[in-house]
Amino acid sequence: MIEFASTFIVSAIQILLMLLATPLVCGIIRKTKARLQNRRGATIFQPYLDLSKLMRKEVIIPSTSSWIFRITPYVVLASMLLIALLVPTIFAPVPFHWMGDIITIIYLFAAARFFLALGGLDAGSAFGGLGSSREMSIASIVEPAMMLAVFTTAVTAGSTDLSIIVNRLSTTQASIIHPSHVLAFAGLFIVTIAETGRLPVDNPGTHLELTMIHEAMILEYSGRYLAFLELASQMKLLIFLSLLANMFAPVGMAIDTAPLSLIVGVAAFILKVAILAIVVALVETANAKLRLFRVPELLMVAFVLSLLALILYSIIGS
Amino acid sequence: MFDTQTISLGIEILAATILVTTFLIVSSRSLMFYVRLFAIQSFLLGLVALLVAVGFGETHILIAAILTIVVKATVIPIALSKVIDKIKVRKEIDFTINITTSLLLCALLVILADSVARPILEAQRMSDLAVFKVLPMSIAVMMIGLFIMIARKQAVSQIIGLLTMENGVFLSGLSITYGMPLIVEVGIFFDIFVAVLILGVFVFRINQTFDTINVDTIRRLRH
Amino acid sequence: MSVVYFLVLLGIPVAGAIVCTLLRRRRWFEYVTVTSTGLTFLATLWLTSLVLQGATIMTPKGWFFLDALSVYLLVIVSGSTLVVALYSIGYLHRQIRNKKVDGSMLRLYYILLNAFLSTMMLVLVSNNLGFLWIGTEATTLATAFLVAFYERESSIEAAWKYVIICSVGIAFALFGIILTYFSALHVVSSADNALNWSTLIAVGKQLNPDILKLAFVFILVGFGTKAGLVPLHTWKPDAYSEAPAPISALMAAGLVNIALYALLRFYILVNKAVGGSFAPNLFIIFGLVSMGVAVPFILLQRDYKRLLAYSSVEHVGIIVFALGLGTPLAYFGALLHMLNNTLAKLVLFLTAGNIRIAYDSKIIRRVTGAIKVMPVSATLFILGVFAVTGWPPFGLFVSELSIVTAGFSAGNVFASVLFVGFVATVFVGFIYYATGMVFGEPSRHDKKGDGDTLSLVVIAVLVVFLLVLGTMIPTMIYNFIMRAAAVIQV
Amino acid sequence: MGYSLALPGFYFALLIGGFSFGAVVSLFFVRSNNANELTSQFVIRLGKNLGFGFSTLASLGGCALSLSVLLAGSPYQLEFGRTLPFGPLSINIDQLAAFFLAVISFLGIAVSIYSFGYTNEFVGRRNIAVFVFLYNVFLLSMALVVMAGNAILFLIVWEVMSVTTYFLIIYEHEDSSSRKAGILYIVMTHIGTALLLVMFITLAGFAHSFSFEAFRHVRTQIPPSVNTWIFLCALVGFGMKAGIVPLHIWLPEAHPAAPSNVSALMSGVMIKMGIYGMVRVFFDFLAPGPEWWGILVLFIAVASAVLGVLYALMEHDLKRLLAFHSIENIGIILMGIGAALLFSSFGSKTLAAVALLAGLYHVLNHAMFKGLLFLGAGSVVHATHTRNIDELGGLAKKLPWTMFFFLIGSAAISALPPLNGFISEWLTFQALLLGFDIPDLAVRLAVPVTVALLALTGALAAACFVKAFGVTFLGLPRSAHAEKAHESSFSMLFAMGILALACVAFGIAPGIMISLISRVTSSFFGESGSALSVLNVGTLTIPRGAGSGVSPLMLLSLLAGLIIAPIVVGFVLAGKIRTRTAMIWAGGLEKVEPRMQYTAAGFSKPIRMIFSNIFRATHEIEISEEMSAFYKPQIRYELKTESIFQKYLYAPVRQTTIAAAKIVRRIQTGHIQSYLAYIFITLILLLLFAR
Repeated sequence: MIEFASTFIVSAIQILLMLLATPLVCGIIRKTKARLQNRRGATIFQPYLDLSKLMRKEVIIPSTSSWIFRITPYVVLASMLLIALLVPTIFAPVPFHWMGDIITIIYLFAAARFFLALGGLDAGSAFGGLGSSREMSIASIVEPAMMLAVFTTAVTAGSTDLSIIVNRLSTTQASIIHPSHVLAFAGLFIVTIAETGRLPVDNPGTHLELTMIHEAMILEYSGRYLAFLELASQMKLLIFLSLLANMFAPVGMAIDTAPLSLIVGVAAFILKVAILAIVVALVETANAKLRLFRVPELLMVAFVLSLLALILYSIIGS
Repeated sequence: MFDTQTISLGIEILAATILVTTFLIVSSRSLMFYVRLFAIQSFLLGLVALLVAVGFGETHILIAAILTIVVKATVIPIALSKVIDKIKVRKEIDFTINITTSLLLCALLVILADSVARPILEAQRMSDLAVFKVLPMSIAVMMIGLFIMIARKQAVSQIIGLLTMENGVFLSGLSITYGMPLIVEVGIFFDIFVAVLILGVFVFRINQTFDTINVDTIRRLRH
Repeated sequence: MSVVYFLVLLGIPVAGAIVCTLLRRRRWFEYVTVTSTGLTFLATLWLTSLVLQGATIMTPKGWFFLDALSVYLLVIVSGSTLVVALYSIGYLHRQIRNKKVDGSMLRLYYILLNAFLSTMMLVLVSNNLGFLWIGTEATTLATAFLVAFYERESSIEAAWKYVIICSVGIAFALFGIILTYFSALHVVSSADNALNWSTLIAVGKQLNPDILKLAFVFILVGFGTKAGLVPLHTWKPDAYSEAPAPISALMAAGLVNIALYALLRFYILVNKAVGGSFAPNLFIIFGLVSMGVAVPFILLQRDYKRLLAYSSVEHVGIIVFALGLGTPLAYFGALLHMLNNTLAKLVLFLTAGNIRIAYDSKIIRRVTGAIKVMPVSATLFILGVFAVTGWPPFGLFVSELSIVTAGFSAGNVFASVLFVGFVATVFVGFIYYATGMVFGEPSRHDKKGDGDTLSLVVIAVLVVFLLVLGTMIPTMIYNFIMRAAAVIQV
Repeated sequence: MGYSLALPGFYFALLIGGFSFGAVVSLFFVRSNNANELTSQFVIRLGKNLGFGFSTLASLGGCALSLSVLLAGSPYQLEFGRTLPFGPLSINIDQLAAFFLAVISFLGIAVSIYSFGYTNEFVGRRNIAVFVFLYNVFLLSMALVVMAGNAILFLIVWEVMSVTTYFLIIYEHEDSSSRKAGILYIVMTHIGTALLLVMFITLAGFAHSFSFEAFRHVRTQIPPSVNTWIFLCALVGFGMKAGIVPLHIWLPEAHPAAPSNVSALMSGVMIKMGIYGMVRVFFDFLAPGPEWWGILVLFIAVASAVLGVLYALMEHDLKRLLAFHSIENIGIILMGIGAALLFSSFGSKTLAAVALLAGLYHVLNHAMFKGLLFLGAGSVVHATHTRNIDELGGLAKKLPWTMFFFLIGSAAISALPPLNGFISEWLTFQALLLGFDIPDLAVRLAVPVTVALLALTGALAAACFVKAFGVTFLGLPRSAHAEKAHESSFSMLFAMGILALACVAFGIAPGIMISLISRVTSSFFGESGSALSVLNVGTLTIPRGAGSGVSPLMLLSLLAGLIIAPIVVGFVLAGKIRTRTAMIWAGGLEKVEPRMQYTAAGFSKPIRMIFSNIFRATHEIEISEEMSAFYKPQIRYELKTESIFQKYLYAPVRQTTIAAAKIVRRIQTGHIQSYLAYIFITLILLLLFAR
């Protein structure tokens, strides 16, 4: 019973932490980018303000849409929250880890994307279709790339359970720097850029029909629905950054619930995510948006890198 | 009356003559001439049968001999010449295989016939049949009959070829078995006779419908 | 006593032919012919029961005899003739109504049909090989005018080719018989018996193998021409496609079996005398070549009756191949296949006849949507197509499977694989053309309707029979075929 | 388990009798095609409903039979028909057969119920009695295929199944494409059967019997070369039916041509008969073979999966699209089977068991969601009379229930958690990853590549179903057909409901089915519990290594909770949600026009560009000139993709065959002289031979 309660408490902490950290990461990236572009930029807390404003606004529902339009924000957000429960952030294993492994997580992302794309098509506008089409096309290469990158670590650890992977990698130091992991990391980084709609794949800052992907899909959303979708997409970024951070560098990860190790865990997590966020901002600043049909080439690089990683591991062995 | 040797000799000479008539058919162009040669050939065949019947005491062949002379040497040639008269085709003009080549090929066929007959002759070396040498000739006649059908294009020539084949078969029967049992022989005669009648009717029909009896022109049915 | 049996068997169709010559009214020809063929069929059934109970029936001089093999074919052939006679009634009526046939031709048709039956019976009951030959040649003569029945240019051409080619072949066969007789004369004391198959088979081992080999070559060419083995089959597509549908059916169902029967008798004899693999190898080669050469003609064909004719070539190949394998299962399969093929060919040729009348064309492409113009015939036709291409649950599947199984177990793996390949490829052609003919939208003027009820019922019964043979062969028939197969396995 | 053996006999009788009665009964109600009077319509309806009633009943019997066999653990056997010359025929329902029988029967129930309503539109237009006859025979033959305990019976019912399918494909035979599809199908399947025939006879040569029991007894006595021969025959022969690449070309033609209830059965279970055959031969009749068997199967599996889904993406015909997805899913199933073959050739029975289990579970799941999707497509076609999704759109409002069920089907086939498609793909991934335990270079190369392409397949499938579902049901109607659509009848919706429920149930509670299927795999590999365990109904774990698991039941409940949470939190933080319905911005026009929406072709264009090497797309744009420049010109855009298999495999084979046939055909010259010459030559050759 106590175990049960602690499971819930720990989970609640994790989800709250993620919820709170999510807009912040987004704010950090924006701020860094602004600084790099010699602008002052808005405060790093600006995303919180945006979300709270949107929460209070009226929702306009297109007359042409069906109930798919309305459930999409909830499904997407719920999927992200569910993933947030499964991804180890400050401690591993997370209480609910037995519920779903890395395959589940990737397919939960797919589920969210599936509904998001349907939501884009539902209104019947040209932009929605455009966004959905591009999103699904890009995802069709990104998703396998991600899976392979993660499998590289999974086979090292002998499990597809993310918490177990992280736990194992943090305890058995020897296998951390397997050459294949370098490739996998590179692959997963590109995947992160693509999945979270950053430059050079997508530009989260503009609404230009030539370049829009994610924004085009949610163009008809407004008010609280938009707030949920924005939150979900920001959370996706955070999840990816945590994956990158904890799978390849599980340094400082708490492996028990002792207060000290939890504090170390939190600190390590914030540090790693912040560094990654800045790297993302750097990449975004240093690159221009790619032409849409150049994007697949980049994604193919990710796919091939990840595949090579897995094959390399497979052949060299542990 | 005569001893077996003499009779055998007679049969051999007659058979050789039959082979000669066959070659003559191959070498000629006139349809009427074919029919006459066929009549002569059949008459000679009748004589062979007669010799066998009388000489070896195989009396049942007597009837076959008479039938040959009556039907093959008389009735059929007359009927065929009537047909030729009616349809007013006198000559073979173009050949599938020309006469010179035909003759050469027929010579080869005789050699082939000999080689076919040899095992039979060897197998029955102990036999007392005196007319064994006739077998190769009869096989040759048979083959040349078929050859005529291939080389010639007029429908009547094909009938002549077929009848020549039949003569060859009959000759072979006479030579090695002194003919089949009577009733079988009669049945065979009946069949051949009906066949010639039917073919004659068809020649008329072909002439009516196609205005020619050149079988080369009737090839609507293909594939 | 035994003479009576043969008198009855041969006498009924001859009497039928004679009575037909004396009559004037159209209806009477039909009654007489149906009666004569029906009685013949009943007589064969009666004789079959006698043969199956006791031993062989033979006339005193040994000219005629019946054993399990010959009564098996008697039943098949006389049954087919009865079916054809029943079908002819409606078919010719419609042809007369459509002004394709003159009413006065009816008498000739029925006379020749009776004559045809009697000649076929003669072959099947002959123990004397001379009579066997006479009968076979007579079948050609009886059918010559039937092939040319429509008196079109093409039908006369077909008939001419048919008679000439078959006569040439049969002349060689006569020579083969003479050679056999010759070798027998040295063994058998009485010259009268020397042509009797039963006598020959009894002394089989003493016959000179070299002469019999040679004889068999001539006989194979002779009766092979009649049966339609490639490359001696050339008359077949012409004659089958030009003859009236019931006659094509009877040629494919009756005549083919007659020729195969004649071949089979000599095959048994030669196997006994020569032994070894001489005759079997020839059969396997001829069988496979016949099947293989039929394939391209079936794949690319424009005339559906020719399509069926080539199918006949193929199936003769199958039967001959099976006989060549020489195992009990193969013999069983071959004999069963004779029955199955007969049934399937009857179904196909007779329904094709109905299609022919409705569409007034033999060209495959002109026939579309038969299922709408003539639902029953078209259904029976497509079922026949599946049956003839060896699909379960029809009988041909069982017989072909027996043959292939026998082929594999006899060690002829490559030949058997080829066999399977040919059968499968033939189906491609059949289904391609049959689908186009039976289904789709008919062109507007094709509204002549289906065949008469009597003939459709008869054909449907045949289809049901095929189904029965494909799923549960009745024990009686099974044992019958086993008895007949035992004759081959001397 | 003596008590349960009395019942299977009854269920078996129900199964056989039900289908047979159903088939025969309808034929008594044949009426002419254009029966318009009310009474005759009533009679026709009565006949057809009786027929479908019997088939429903028989399918229920089949379900009960298979469950009783699976639970009892002992096979149900029956011997009959000693009249054919190959020994007696027999029925032998073992675990594997029972599993496939369950799939057939379950889908049979749903589709039969669906047919009550679906076939109403045929009444008075077509010969429905024949349809009902064929339908019942089709189901019966499939049931008998899996139940056959003897090669002869197997071949007979296998071919009966093919014939009935052929007739069902060309049921609407006025359409020339239906006829072509039917011909293509039956020709391919017949060639496949020829190979199977050779295979069975080869096996029978060793076993001296055609019974499967005898095959099993000699499995270790067959020499390796013959084993390979049998393996290849089975792979191609059954692969033809399963629709593996490159033998798949009949499938996208045949499935759309048939009426939708039949398509559902064809795609849901008929192609699985090929899988059944493979499993039967590979694991039951053959001893474990060399590793290249498994690699070859994996290669085919990968090719089928990827190419299947890619071709599906290019399709705008709803039923063709689904048909291509069947190829894809056969590929996924074969991944499991290939991995099982591979593992078993290394002697890893437990791994092989998991892989086979993954494959078989996907068989079941694919039957459910593909059946559902085809029924949904049938409902759409029924309502709109078009299969072209570019003429559809906005059906969400017209066919709300169909849309809901189709959504579940789409989500399931896209492997979205927690539905059933996800579970079987998860299992397949796990099975493949287990292959890393095998220390062999070839395996270690084959496994990651398979994994990668399976992942690619899954992602592309999701993209394809966003397109299919989105363009069909969402947005605005693109044609008058779609505008006039109406919801289907209750029986159709009910049937779809059953299958949708199954998709959910097999997803959230995989434990039940997996414990049943593991009885099948353990019949081949012994106890397999060590590699996969079912913690409870809703949780699976792979205990190997450090362990990994999934609990779809928990996922679903948490997801539900997390959907509700934002609603509540939002309400607490910012009050009640305020909504307003309005027209979307139409780029300055008065209102949004359907033509402004993205089309299916547009949707899949990025993917077409990415995989342009495979598609070899060519397009034609034609702008009509005669229109005034100020008025909308007509633009025709035509897109063609080219099948590499058609071009480089089938077309050359066809042309070569025809060319060869034309050469042989020359022998029939028409000259009687040449015919006589043939006789002469034959004679001479034979005389030489006789020497």
